Amino acid sequence: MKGQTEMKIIKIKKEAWGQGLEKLQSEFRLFGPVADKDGFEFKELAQGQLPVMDLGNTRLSAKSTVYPQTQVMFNYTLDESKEDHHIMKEVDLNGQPQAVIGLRPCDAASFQLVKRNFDNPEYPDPFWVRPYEQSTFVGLACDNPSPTCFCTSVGGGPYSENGLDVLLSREGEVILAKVITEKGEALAKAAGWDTDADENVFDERRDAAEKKITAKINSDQLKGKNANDLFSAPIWEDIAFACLNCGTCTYSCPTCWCFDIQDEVKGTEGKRMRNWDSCMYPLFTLEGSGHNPRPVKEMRVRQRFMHKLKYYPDKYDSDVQCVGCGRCIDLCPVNIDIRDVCETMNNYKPLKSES
Amino acid sequence: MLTYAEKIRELSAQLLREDKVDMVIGFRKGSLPMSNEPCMVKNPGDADKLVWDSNCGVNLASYLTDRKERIGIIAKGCDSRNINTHIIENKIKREQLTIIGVPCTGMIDKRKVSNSVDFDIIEVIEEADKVIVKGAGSEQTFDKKEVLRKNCEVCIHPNPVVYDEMVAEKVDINQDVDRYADVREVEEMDSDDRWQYFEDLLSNCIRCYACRNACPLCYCPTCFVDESQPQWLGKSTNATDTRGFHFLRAYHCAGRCTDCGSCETVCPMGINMRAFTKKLEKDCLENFEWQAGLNTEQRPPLDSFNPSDPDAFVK
Amino acid sequence: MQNPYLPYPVRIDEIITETEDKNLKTFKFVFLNPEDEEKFSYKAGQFAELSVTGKGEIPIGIASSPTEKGFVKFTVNKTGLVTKYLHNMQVGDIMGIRGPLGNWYPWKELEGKNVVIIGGGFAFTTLRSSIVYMLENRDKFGEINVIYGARSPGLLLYQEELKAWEAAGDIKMHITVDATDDPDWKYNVGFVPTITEEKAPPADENTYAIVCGPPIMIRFTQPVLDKLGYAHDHIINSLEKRMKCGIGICGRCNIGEKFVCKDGPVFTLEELNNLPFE
Amino acid sequence: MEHMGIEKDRLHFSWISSAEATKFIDVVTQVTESVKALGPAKKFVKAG
Repeated sequence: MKGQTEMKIIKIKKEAWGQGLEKLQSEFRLFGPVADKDGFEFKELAQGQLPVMDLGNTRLSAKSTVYPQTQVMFNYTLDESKEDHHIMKEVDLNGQPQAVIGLRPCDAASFQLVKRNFDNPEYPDPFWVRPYEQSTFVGLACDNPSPTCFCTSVGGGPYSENGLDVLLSREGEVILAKVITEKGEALAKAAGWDTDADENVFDERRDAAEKKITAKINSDQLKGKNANDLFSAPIWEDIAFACLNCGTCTYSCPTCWCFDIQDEVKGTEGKRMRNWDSCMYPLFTLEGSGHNPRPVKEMRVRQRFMHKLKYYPDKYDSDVQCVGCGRCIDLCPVNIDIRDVCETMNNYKPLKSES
Repeated sequence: MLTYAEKIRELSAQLLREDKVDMVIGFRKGSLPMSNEPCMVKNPGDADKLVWDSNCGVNLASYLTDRKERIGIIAKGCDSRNINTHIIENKIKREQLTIIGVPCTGMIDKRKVSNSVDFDIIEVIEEADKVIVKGAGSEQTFDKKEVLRKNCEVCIHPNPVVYDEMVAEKVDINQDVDRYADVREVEEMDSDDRWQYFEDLLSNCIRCYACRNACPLCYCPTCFVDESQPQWLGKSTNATDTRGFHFLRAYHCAGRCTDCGSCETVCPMGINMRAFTKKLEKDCLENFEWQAGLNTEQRPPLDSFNPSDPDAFVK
Repeated sequence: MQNPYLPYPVRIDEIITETEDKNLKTFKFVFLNPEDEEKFSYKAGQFAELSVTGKGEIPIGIASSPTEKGFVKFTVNKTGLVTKYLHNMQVGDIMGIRGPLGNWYPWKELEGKNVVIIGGGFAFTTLRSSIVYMLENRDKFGEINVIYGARSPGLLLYQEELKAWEAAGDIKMHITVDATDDPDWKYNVGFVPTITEEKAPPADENTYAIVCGPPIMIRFTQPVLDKLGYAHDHIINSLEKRMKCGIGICGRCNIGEKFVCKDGPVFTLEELNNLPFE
Repeated sequence: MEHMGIEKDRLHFSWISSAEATKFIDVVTQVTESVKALGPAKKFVKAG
């Protein structure tokens, strides 16, 4: 992998952690989990604010650090006395470098899945790619995965380094940092973290953490199935019945990337922006003619699962578009469980099978 | 609770077997502790899947909107009131329905339980009035009334107001509850504090509209917030637009809301948007002696006129 | 990195009301920066996002042909927020176009072949582009048949051009309307599928059909083409979906794993047969 | 509106017949004055 460095493990004591982060703030915008009402979320850290590192995963994913829910793309003026009226002007995307501290390996891996969409060869999306390139990801290994975590069955793990520049592992007050990339090394240097650790406990801790993950999904049969068979399988009415089309699954999902583009004007000054959108909403696909290819919820629910578990793996010849963070399972108000849906799809056999 | 579930299964299987309904809408066992999944059962043999416990908070009236089949539906107090509202608003016909009433002893607030224990919950068991929460090597027991949803704590209509069958004797109603203590608290604030109160309340709203989509009253084909001609509200996470959404949605529910708590239950961020709807519910009660969905004969206050309607605000 | 969301600024040069119900207008745009015209190099069958500042964007098929220089043309049906606003704009107003987007009719493959164009209603825009393109390169194609219908004579697009093509005789025109009470109407009367059955040439290895129209027309034309023996890889469709980004990123216009905006809008029927029926 | 924290005096309701010119003037004057006294609205106003 490009930017890979020779593996190095650093020991960071409590004071050095706080001091280091403070030092980083002169160079980086820092994001990390902070308390928010009865949960916590990724937010930009204020000067001297420490990220919460000793609780479970954030309610929403870390995707907003690169891909905020509302993002201005262009500004313009409708004032005809100005020379450039009605012409779109790109917002400045060359912001300060940023570092995301304390994201879990599942969220880190999600950026790698989403990258295929935004950083595609034909039309790389600057509004995603630039913030992504400016980010250093400092992950926190999960020693206490939650009962709905199933990262290990989708190619990840509580100590997975995929998509991370640095991986942290906590033990009491001491943090061990495994430097993975050159970006990570630069960050550690800027923070002044330079005490080599005496031993490598990562492998040992990884094995212990992985053993704690009991939830899993089976998607091994999906590759070989025909998308049209799954699409027309008589399984969707039952799967979708309870769904309220609330979209919570898509908003909380680290790998859901769909968006809408909207213009907003105040006085003569306008902006074009994009906002997260969701395939759960009927308006998502409603055409100008009034025709809607997905008018009923069964179709929308099917789209969500087919996209994640079948279209994406087929399109990119990869694993499923899911990192096993379990958020959609925890947050679904009617208990639609992607593990069960995946199982149903995985086991589905078309009635008139040709074999 | 077991008897409730048994009775529900028996009645449902019978309705299906005798071809009195095409489907029964109820709950099946969820994949997580404190979760059940709304489902429909079409074959008498599948009626065994139906369950009933204190995790059936989702309002099943939401699943009736514009359905054409003959439907058996399991209804607790609030569900039954929303079924009546649906009938008044022509969203379903009474003749289509066979209502299996469930006297409700209140639903558990999953979030409250999760926040009250410091371990990952693996199993939750209900025994009489106790809720036993189990984690890996840990266990904690609560009185059920400690972990009820907020709307259930102050519910005065736990028994179905309309039904064809009942699965058990009606439960006693606690009429002494102070239903509006929380609303009064806000009413007593000055203007700026009230503004701030709602500002804080909505600060983490992600505009996912789960509250609207779960609400049995919100069945408009195109919600005002999604309209583009005219575009009433912006679509970003702007605080003014967010407040505009919640505020207007509450108004659209005025005189119709049964305080079933679905909106709050489903909110991924745990926002208590009942703070809006409950004020209107209180006003309807105080000004028009109205509680939504108690019967299908009376028209709701906002679509009927009475010379005695209060009008002191008109100068 | 070229920002794929940034529209090229254009000025409205001419507005033509196409149909008697005034719901369809053709807009002729001129690029504010002449070098943008070069960047906006397109092929017949592609589309672009028309960007109206303050209102939003709409995906519209390009109606002008790559052989027509100095401007681009789009015919827009008045339906939603953006199109209603656009219909009220004036010559001289500044807006944007973003593209060209999507794929095009397979011109390489069609060279030396017979082409039957079957169109209905206002979906004739990229077909106009194609006809003009083929006429400019007439020697590269075999026999060209055009079957084009609308509900009534007043709803046909590009009426002057249709007459001119009919008169010139380089291509076989079969104009039709569903019904008319105009005693002077000298063309066909009947639905597009019926006229297709009567007029379309028999299928062979060298004949391709390009079909573009409302879903109902496509549904009823299909069996006719099957009857005439057209192979599914010789039937070319252009599809519509709600689109936003136009570049396969925003996620809404997929059919299975394909995005209509980027992998389409042009698909052969054979390709569509292998995708979920959405 | 009031419950949500909008100043009470920003919203007025009145029933005025087309024949009641004087009442109309009085009400409009009173509304204008009470709103002027409050100053520009800061709540429920969207920042640019």
